[in-house]
Amino acid sequence: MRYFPLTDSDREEMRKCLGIKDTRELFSDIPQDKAYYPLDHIPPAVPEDRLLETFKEIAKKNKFSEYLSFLGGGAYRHFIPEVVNHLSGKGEFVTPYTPYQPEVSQGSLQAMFEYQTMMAMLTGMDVSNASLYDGGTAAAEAALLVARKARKKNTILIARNLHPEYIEIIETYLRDLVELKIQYVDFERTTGTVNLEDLNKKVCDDCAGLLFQSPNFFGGVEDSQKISDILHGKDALSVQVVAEAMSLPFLKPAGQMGVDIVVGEAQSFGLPLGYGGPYLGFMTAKKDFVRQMPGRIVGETLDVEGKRGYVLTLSTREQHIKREKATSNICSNEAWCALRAGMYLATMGKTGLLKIAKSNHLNAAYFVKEIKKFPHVTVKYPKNFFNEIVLEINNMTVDDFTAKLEAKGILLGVPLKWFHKDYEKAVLVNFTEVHKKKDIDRLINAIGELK
Amino acid sequence: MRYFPLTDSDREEMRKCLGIKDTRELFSDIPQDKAYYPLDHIPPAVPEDRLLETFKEIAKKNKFSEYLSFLGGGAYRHFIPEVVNHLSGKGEFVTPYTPYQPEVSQGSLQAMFEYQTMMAMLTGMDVSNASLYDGGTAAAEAALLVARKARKKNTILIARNLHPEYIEIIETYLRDLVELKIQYVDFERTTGTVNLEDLNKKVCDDCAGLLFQSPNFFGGVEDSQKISDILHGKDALSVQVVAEAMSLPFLKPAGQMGVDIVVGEAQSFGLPLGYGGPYLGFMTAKKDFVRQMPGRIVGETLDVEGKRGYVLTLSTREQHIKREKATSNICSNEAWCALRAGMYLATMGKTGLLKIAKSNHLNAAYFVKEIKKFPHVTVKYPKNFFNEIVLEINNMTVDDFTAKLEAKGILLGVPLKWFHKDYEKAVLVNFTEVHKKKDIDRLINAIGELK
Amino acid sequence: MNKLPELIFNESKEGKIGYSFSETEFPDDIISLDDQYRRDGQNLEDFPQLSEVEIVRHYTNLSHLNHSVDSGFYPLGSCTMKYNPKINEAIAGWEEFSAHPYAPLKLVQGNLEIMNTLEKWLKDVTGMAGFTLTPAAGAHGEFTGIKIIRAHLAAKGNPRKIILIPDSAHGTNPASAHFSGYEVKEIPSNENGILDVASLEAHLNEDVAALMMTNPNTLGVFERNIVEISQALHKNGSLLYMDGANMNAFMGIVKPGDLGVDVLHLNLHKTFSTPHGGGGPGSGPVGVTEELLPHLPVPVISKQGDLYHAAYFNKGLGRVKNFYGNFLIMVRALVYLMSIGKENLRKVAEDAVLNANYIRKNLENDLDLPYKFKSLHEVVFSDKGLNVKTLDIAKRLLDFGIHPFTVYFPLIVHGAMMIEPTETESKETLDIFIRTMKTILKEAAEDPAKLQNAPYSTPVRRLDEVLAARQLALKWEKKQE
Amino acid sequence: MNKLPELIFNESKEGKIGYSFSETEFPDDIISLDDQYRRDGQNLEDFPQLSEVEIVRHYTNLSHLNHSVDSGFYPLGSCTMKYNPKINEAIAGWEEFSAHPYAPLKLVQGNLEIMNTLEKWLKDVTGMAGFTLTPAAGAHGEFTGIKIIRAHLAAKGNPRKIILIPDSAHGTNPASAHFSGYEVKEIPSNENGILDVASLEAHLNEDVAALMMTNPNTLGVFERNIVEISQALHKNGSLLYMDGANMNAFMGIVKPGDLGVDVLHLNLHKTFSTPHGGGGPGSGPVGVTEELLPHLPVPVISKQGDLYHAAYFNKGLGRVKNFYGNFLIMVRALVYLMSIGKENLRKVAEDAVLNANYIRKNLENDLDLPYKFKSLHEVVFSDKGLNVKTLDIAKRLLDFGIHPFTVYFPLIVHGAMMIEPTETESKETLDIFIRTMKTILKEAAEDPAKLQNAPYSTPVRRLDEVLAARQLALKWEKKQE
Ligand SMILES: Cc1ncc(COP(=O)(O)O)c(C=O)c1O
Ligand SMILES: Cc1ncc(COP(=O)(O)O)c(C=O)c1O
Repeated sequence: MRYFPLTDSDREEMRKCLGIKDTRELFSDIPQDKAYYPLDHIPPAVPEDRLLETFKEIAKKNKFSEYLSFLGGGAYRHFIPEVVNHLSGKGEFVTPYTPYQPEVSQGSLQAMFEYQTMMAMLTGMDVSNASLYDGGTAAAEAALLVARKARKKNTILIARNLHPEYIEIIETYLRDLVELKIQYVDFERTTGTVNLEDLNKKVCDDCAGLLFQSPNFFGGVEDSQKISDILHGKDALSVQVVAEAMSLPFLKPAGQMGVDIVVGEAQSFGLPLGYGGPYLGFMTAKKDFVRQMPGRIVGETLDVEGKRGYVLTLSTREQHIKREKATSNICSNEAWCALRAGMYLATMGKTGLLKIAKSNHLNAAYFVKEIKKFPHVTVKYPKNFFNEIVLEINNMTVDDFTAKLEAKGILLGVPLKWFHKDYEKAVLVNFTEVHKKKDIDRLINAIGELK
Repeated sequence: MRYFPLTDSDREEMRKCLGIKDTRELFSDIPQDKAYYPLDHIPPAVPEDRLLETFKEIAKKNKFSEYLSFLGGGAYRHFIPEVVNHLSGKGEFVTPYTPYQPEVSQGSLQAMFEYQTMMAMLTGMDVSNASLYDGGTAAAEAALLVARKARKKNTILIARNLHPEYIEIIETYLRDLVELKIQYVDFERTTGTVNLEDLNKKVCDDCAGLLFQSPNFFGGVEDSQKISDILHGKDALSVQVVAEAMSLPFLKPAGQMGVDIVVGEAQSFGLPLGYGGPYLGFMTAKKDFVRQMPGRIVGETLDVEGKRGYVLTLSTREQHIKREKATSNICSNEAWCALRAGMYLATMGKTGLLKIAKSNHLNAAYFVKEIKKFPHVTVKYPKNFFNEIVLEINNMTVDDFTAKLEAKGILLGVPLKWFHKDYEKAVLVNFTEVHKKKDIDRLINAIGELK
Repeated sequence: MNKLPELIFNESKEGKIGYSFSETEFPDDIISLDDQYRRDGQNLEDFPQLSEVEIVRHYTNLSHLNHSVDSGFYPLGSCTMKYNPKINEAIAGWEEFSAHPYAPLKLVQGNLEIMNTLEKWLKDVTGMAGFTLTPAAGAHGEFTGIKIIRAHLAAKGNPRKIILIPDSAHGTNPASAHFSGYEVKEIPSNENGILDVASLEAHLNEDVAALMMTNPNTLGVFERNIVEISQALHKNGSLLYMDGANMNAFMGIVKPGDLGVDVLHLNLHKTFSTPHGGGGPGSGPVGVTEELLPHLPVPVISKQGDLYHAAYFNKGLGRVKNFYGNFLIMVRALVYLMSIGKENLRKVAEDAVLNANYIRKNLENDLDLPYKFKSLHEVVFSDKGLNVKTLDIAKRLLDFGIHPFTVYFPLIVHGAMMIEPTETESKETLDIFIRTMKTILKEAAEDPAKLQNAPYSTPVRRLDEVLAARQLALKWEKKQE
Repeated sequence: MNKLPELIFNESKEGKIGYSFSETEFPDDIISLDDQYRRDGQNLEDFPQLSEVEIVRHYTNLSHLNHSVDSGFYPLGSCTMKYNPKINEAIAGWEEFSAHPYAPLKLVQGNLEIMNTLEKWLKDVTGMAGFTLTPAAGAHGEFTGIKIIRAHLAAKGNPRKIILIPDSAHGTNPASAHFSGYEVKEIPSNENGILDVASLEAHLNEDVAALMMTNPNTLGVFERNIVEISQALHKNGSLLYMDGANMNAFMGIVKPGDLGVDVLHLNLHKTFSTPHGGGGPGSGPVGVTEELLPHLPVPVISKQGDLYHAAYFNKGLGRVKNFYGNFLIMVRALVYLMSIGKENLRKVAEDAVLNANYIRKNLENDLDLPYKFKSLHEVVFSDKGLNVKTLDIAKRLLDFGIHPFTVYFPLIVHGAMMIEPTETESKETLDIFIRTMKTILKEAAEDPAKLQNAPYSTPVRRLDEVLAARQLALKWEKKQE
């Protein structure tokens, strides 16, 4: 077997050195009635040639890539420059562990430090950690962070127009923490954005903070400033969740709108759809929060000769030091994804990023403008979106409508009835820079044909 | 443009430094009436996203990979382990020049030295060069080498059952070298192998040597020993050409059969079919010939501290020193292909290589054994082949026969009428380890259905 | 030749372009966003601007500063730094697998098949009744697993309050238990480094929800009382959680399910050869017994007739992660398992354990071995009796091109050196390591300062971690002119 | 950290396996080969046997010993070490392009389209009437080109005998002419490093088949008399061959076809960004005028209606290489040209020339500049007046992480330092290079031994090339015990 460098004679020699006859003796602590169970039900080894064939067969059963897709809702197809694939695929980046020995890990560490800087710039925040699992768990970690920071306050407000999966995850994370309560803040049915009145009503002395999403789950941009002002009025924290990181270069940075913490999903920065993972949770915050942050953080320092270098820092927050008192249980997270995001951001650069982000919006805006001509569909919130909109189907069920488009090779979007019973008629439609005008026109025409 | 690191302000600054206003001034030596011709007919730049689309469209026009192919004839589909792709794709191997500065090229140089060693082992020869363009040009270089070595002798014998393209290339190379003559040695129509009588007849005092191929173009193994004996009897050199390097581990090494020089095509060692290139010419020889060899050669040496290292050596053979008196005009050749071959050979290792080579033969042997049951086809030379055989079609034209198989998704092989008018009815059919029993059975059944 | 590359911000220059993408086909005037929400490049003034070749060089040169499994021995204990096969990476990179997670299920049957098959494999090698593949890493698996236990106990009427954890446990165990809403109680291991039933029983009461036990534990020792421990727990109405991060020690040798384990997590990025990526992404599937199946989080994948199905909503525990988890990591793990197969499954553990014991045997006269029970996949020495510290030896190893062992963990060992070679190391490599260790120990005896000032030949020398924590320079700042 | 890896033979061990492939399905008894032809592992006793991880480490560590374009500045003159775009590599790696060269043409229309399109591009940027893409490298192109000239002249009745070549030419030019059956006559360049018409005419007679002229020549200087030279040649019934390896200097600025060039070759591995691979594979297409078209070698690709066709046999010159040439290199070149496009075609040359002149300007007071005509894409200095040799400066550059210029070429310059930065280098890199050169020259003045003993920081120090040629250890030999 090519993955085993020991030869039979090595094994023999080593057994001799250990004074044993059979390697099995090394396992004698294991209940012998249970050890060395029969392996009959396990399939035999597949050699590399047949492995490739087998997986090609499996790959063929996936038909998704044959469709023109407008699916979004927290997972976005964006262009990835080939340099990112090439460079991030280098074995030297793929195969090290978490950089516990910084002297031989400066490659990963410096790249993470650069990533942290770019994420801080994009969100307008002071500090960034080096990654979290994904957007949903990052939001949950933010809820916990807010609770920790607020100490005596035990209510976490969650905007109802947060990504429904994120809400589910936050609920799972908080459910058993008896001292914490979740309260939901509603959104306006007319705009899809946070209902500020409801927020004003719900924000109370016990409120640690609010998690709201912008662009929200319906694609709409929230007034982070107003929201933050309301929260700060009650000494509560403002946490903006971002499920579509590509919005960051286009929208006013959270840091300039009173937000205290930004968390979310950065899959859009150089990670493939990957059927949902691995993705990249991120968290940036005002300086104040750094000692309460979860996850790795890289800091700059000097070596004994005064040379600049990077290390994991503030590890007293972490589980291996603080154990149950740590800021999070996280150990391995998504370092390589953050590396890729850093590569992606550096490659697109300031110019590319601003252009791409804008073209996401323009593509959506074009659709919104053009689709008006059809009375059988309605864009529910036709203003202040980023790259995603809610389309209501007026002349048939969503299932029928999407099935008909599917038959034309088009995946219209995510049916909102999966998540919200009030949205039986609605589909979340996403546009990114990978859509060309001709693709959007194809969609518009296909919709037109379903009158 | 992402490939230009100069910014407009850099350009401006640099022009200032040079005291010019317009970069065009740097081109003032160029006839100004012809310079800066209009570029209207040149297509505009294609951005990376559309580039991928465009080439995907082009790729779709290739249908070859949908067929079960038994094409060979000098280009062979063999399995390539993924490690070879991964490692050879490292930028550090792909992007250096010929290792003119050995102190910063030990990676490439050591890999070449290892390649040389393995090729020498495989052919049973003393020395190997570091690559030539391909099998055909390597054969031509060998013809020239033989002529150089033999000095006063001016006739080069070429076996008629050499790969027809190799013969064409040798002819092109030798045509204008007035002092050199080519004489052809015929092959036996009954066995496909070199006609030893004819060889005996043709070998003369003016004969510098013979180039024969084994396995020959029809797939048959030659008696290199007998051939070499005849040649040596007249003080002529024996040059064995190998178009299918995968035969090397399976067949008795040329070095043990009296052969002086081995040249050929090593594409089979880790290079994809690539529509014919880049491939890998190789040349190994007895020690005597090393100073007359073409191409780069790597040798071991020491640095000033006594540390082992590798350098290009014997460069006094080469064009940059000897100019028109060099052993060849070759400068860049196929270093990266040799690197891949070395990786391939090391990965397959002794065990893998012997097994794979044998399974090539067994696959062909199985076909030969099974196909006997059909009277409408005949294996022309059913003994002493390696992985390729000549199949004669008795019941219809080759064109009809192959077209009918093509309609069943099978490419039977290379029609020999392309090359030899005596072989109107014949097809060269190749089997490698990538064919499974089920593939060969499919071919046999399909042939059976064409009764 | 290896110079430290500049920070990318210092290499940046206004006007350089590293990307290439089609220009938008639409004019700005269709922008549909109020001005107050628009960004005009604020905070992005110093965002990197480099050409492609500069990007390539930047990261190529950074890559050369890393020690990695691809470049050398990496016996980091508890981390199972085995070789990460290239074929796994290649297949996981195929475009066909990279579908949208909300794609209609009939268009992603291949992906569902992969998850279903991997689940089957994991059940086969652990003896558990079912798995969730969703957790993103080991710690996430722990959290999920403890949550499952809580949900189960709660469903039975009382979630209880306490999770017992041996003092040798990985820090993620108490942290995960805590974040699952439990109080953590540490229990001491015995003089052999394992848990004995008596000391466990002393801690058992009706508040105890479960024991989280790493097996083999972080000393590399098999918890030989596991069956009795499980029985004691079950008698108390408590459950046994097994941290399976060290499954490499006995994959194919014994099934945790046969030992009375109720819940476990595996680290695909350890035992199942998926790469560590400099700190993730990983994948931490959780396996459970039959009775806990209803509490697995969504999504739950099943085969119904010829079609694969995913129950995506409103089941069991709810959701612990977006979408299906780290799917492309699962692809790698499945490729690995298929490559390994029946013939080799057991050899993974056998060679890993043989290698660890070989190191132990060859260094046990040179270093203090605090716990003397049989080692499985790793061996833990202590710096007791030496005139240098564990860290000094670790740093000195760097000069020999070897990545150090895990230092100062487990906490119960003074100056722990935790060495896990894995099965993908050759005897030659082990011999070099052993010889190097002896050389270093000799140096330590003769000239401790040599170790205390090490490393010497790394891209940077010993780094000041205290300074890093004090000055907290966590991002690049533009130098003020 | 970078230790020199052992030779792979010394890392090998009987019984190790690095491959994985299906076992044959057939028994040995169907072998159909006489015993006398069979090999039983002879000469393969010491063939490498390593596991996969050992292969990966071996080559990973070797890769770290190379300087490459991906890792730093590589201003090797005459070699055009420009950045090799990753997208070229990715696309050329697509399985669909890797068809068998004898596949029925209707199954490989995509490949034929690629070659046809590339040919069209090359015609457009050179002004030549047609191209063969078959030659494998520059030298192979020269050989093919001269053969075409010979065939053409022969067809007209007399192949003639002599090829004239300026003394500044690359060694491949005389060698290629020689192997095409011609006698080579060297003609001197004038004091400005270029050829003047008068001195050419002095050499012209009815034996002269052609002049091979590199343009811009190897001094980086445009042969400004080229039009008159061409006229003089044509008047003499001779042809003008242009070595277009330096086409990077004026791609998009002027078409050689407009200057009276009859035949030229291009180096796709220089001007067209395909990688050098440590010494190939390259591709050296040859372009010709209308009247030479009949003499192009096979295969000749054409479009007939909607279908592409390849005339594979019995045409023109015959065959110079197997199959279609280095096809996958052509794919890369076409990707590059399409990426560059009209907007940037000219900028390639402009930036390349600007960069070379910037270096010249900044070093011309520090180094002797033997020829003072305008430089295009490269500048050649001499070591005249220094108290160290060119080689010493070159070796010292290695310590600064910079690959040296080409040394001692062209031969007409004493201690030549031939510097070609290319357009893919930044001003920052040039400035570092210039500063480093000044530092080194200062060192040379103060302490020449420092340079003469350089390099110091490379994986090996200065290597003994004489010893290599004397001892001729050209392969690994097993150490005798
Ligand atoms: C024993 C043990 N448990 C749990 C973990 C946590 O795994 P992860 O880093 O994937 O969260 C580790 C990893 O270091 C471990 O060694
Ligand atoms: C001017 C010139 N001509 C010809 C060549 C030969 O090209 P190749 O190395 O591809 O054979 C070179 C390459 O060094 C060159 O610089």
